[in-house]
Amino acid sequence: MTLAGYLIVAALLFAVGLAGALTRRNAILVLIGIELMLNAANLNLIAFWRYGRSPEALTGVLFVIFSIGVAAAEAAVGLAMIIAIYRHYKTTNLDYIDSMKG
Amino acid sequence: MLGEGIVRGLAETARNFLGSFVSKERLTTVQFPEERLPQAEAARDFPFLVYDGEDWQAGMRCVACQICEKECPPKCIFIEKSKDKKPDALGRAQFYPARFDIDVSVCMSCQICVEVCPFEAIKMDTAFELSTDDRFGGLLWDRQKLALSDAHYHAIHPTDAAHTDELLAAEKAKAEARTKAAVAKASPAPMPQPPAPAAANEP
Amino acid sequence: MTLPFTIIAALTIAGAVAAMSLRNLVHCVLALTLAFAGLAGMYLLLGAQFVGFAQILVYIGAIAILTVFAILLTRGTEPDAFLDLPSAWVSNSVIVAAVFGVLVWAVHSSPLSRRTLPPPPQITVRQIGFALMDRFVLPLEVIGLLLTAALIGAVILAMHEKQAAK
Amino acid sequence: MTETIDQIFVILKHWLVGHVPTAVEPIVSELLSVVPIILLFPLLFALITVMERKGLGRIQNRYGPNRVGPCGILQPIADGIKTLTKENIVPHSADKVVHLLAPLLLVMATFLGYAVLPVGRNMVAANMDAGVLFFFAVGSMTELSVFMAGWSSRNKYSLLGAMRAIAQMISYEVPLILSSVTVIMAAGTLSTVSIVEQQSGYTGIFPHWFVFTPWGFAGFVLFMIAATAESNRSPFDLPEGESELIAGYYTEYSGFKFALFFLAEYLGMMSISGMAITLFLGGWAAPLSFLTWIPSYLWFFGKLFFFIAGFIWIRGTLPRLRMDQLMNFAWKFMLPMALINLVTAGVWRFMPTGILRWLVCSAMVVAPYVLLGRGFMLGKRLEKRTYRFAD
Repeated sequence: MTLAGYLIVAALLFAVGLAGALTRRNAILVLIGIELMLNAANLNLIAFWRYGRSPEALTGVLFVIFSIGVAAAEAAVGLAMIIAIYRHYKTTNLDYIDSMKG
Repeated sequence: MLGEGIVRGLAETARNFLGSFVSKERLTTVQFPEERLPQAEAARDFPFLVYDGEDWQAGMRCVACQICEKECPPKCIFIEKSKDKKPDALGRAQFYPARFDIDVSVCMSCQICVEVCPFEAIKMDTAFELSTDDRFGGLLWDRQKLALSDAHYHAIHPTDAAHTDELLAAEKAKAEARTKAAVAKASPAPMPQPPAPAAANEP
Repeated sequence: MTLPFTIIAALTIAGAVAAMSLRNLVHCVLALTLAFAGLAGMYLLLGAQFVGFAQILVYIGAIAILTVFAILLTRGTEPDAFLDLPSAWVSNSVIVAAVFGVLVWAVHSSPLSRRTLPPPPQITVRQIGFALMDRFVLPLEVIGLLLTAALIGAVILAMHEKQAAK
Repeated sequence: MTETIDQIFVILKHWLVGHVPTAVEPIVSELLSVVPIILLFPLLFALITVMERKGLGRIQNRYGPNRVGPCGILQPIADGIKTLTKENIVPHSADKVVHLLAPLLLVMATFLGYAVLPVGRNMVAANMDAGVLFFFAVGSMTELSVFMAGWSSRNKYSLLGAMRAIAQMISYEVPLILSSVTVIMAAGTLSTVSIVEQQSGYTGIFPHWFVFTPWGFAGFVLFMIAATAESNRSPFDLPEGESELIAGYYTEYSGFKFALFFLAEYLGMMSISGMAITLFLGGWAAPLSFLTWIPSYLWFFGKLFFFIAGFIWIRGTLPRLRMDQLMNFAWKFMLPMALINLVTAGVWRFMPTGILRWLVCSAMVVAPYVLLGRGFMLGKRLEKRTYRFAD
């Protein structure tokens, strides 16, 4: 089992997340796409940590732990924002939320 | 103090739990099919037809006057009057029901048939375990199934039955007095029809 | 390719694709939890037990549930959640294909990626705890601060309208 | 001799594993750990149902089930046959796949929790380094299956019940984990086996259980309250309140799937009780030093029985809470208490052993309890309730 396998899975995950975030118009699904991309990055970090020269340093693992913490904060704030926007515009479709277009 | 009430409640339930093992009077449950609570005297379920004496056909009090059939709110009584007559308890010739059916699946136990019956012929039974696997015929009771003896009536509703007996005895006495008076007068002509039906037809 | 890795990778990718392509939003989130669970499985395969369990606890236990709540609180207005501009579809596909191509090219051209699995390191939770309290204490404090700020911020954002209505 | 009886299942397992070819040895070894769990705990579930029904009956001055078998002991078999032969009804508009998956996922998640519970000396299915974290991680998966059940039924009662259940579980997960963090801090490990080993010593005849410290006792009480809420037991059973939500998220389930929900509820109750035993009550350790000759697994199951009886007793006593009371209790009482308890555990760790440590830490737990309790009861009129029309 080589490192490439994990990296390809992570790349696929990232591409799927990116495609979703670009294509879907529902704000919640865009957020889900971003979550997926973040997870792909986490997978990369863990894979590099495991295949790296000094796994005892634990840098990869701790980076992922912090990243999960950040993702939790991001999801909480992001979803709160979506709910606040929904209250205002009565939609979560990003195409209709365009009052700051200028 | 928070939690005080919880502790008190727990103590109460613990007392119940342990008490139910030591004192039998705490447990109010009656183990039904084996043990039974005595029925209240005023209990009522579905109507039955009272007969006097031993033979249910001879002693049937019902004269097929069809008042109950007309009064029954859910219309669950079906009566067919007989063509001939038979003597009743007082010895007078009366019609009798050739057919008397009660659909107990329709009956609502309102007791109106009992209230209106002028002959004290229909009363409320107390039997309640009546389930049957025959959905259509099993709950349509014919006159044979409905006929129950006066003794049974006395057994289930003693007070009520005593009162009924008094009424019937008074009736009988009245009828006898009238017969005696008729004999004493010795008038050959038949009596005019009295207004009250219970006051008896001329024998 | 070992069998557990293949199964878990297939489940993860399938979950992610389903999450991004299904019509029903709740189905999307349920598929997403499958992808998250698959990722947790991958972390376990890679010997990162603590991270794997943290992934389940945070992503499945909290983020998926939070997303579901958000969907139930906001749904019912949009008939079709997909982009309806053909030109945007084309440009999006190009972007995604380009990103994926670059990533795969980078993976394949790197000599690092052909490295085989080294013997598993002896990592205990104790070591992670010591590292968190020792070398990484500043990031830990910052994360704590960030989470507190996010908590307060989320509450204020979600409560704002209600307060104004009163 | 006592050693042999104590380890009999471990020896048996080793003996059995020694007789299979080496290729399948790990699989057989795992199977021999998993199959007893999957067999034993559902059996316990069956016993608990009849125990609960009889116990509740006695609390309410009734007999409880006493028809099937001697004293009604075979009642669970009758119940099982009844549920298995019932028709499996799926609502017409339900999401069929999710509707099917929800109970399966729920039972799977609750069973997974047993993997890290040490039910006896050397008797644990998986001695994981992050065992406690694993337990709470799979515990949090139940929320998702509850949501799946409620949402896929397409029934507003189910959805409301599921939403209530999730809100309740998330709220009470915080004090649950925080109160167990005290033990993790004191033991310095996340492995359940090591936590039990740390509590297995004795001072005189008394054991070193964490419950016999001020923070341990407070943590234990908080943990049990949160565990009651987490397993949706009365008085926190409002997600499935029969009188308000007609059984909540499993309204639309029947037959075997309903039985699975029922099973999962009791399995969850048992597993979280097992976790409380592991964290606070010394796991399989004997409560007094001269009782160590009794096999360790008997001690574990004895303590489990004690906990289940407690759950039944609580259920027979307390009325159901209201939603706002539930949330207030979680966030305004449980959470501050758990946080203060965390600090207390730290103080206990760093103070020298002695009477002073006991005094300080007890004060640190009792004072907030009294104050928070006062604050919690403030503004509540608790006089005898009067009814306008009934009297």
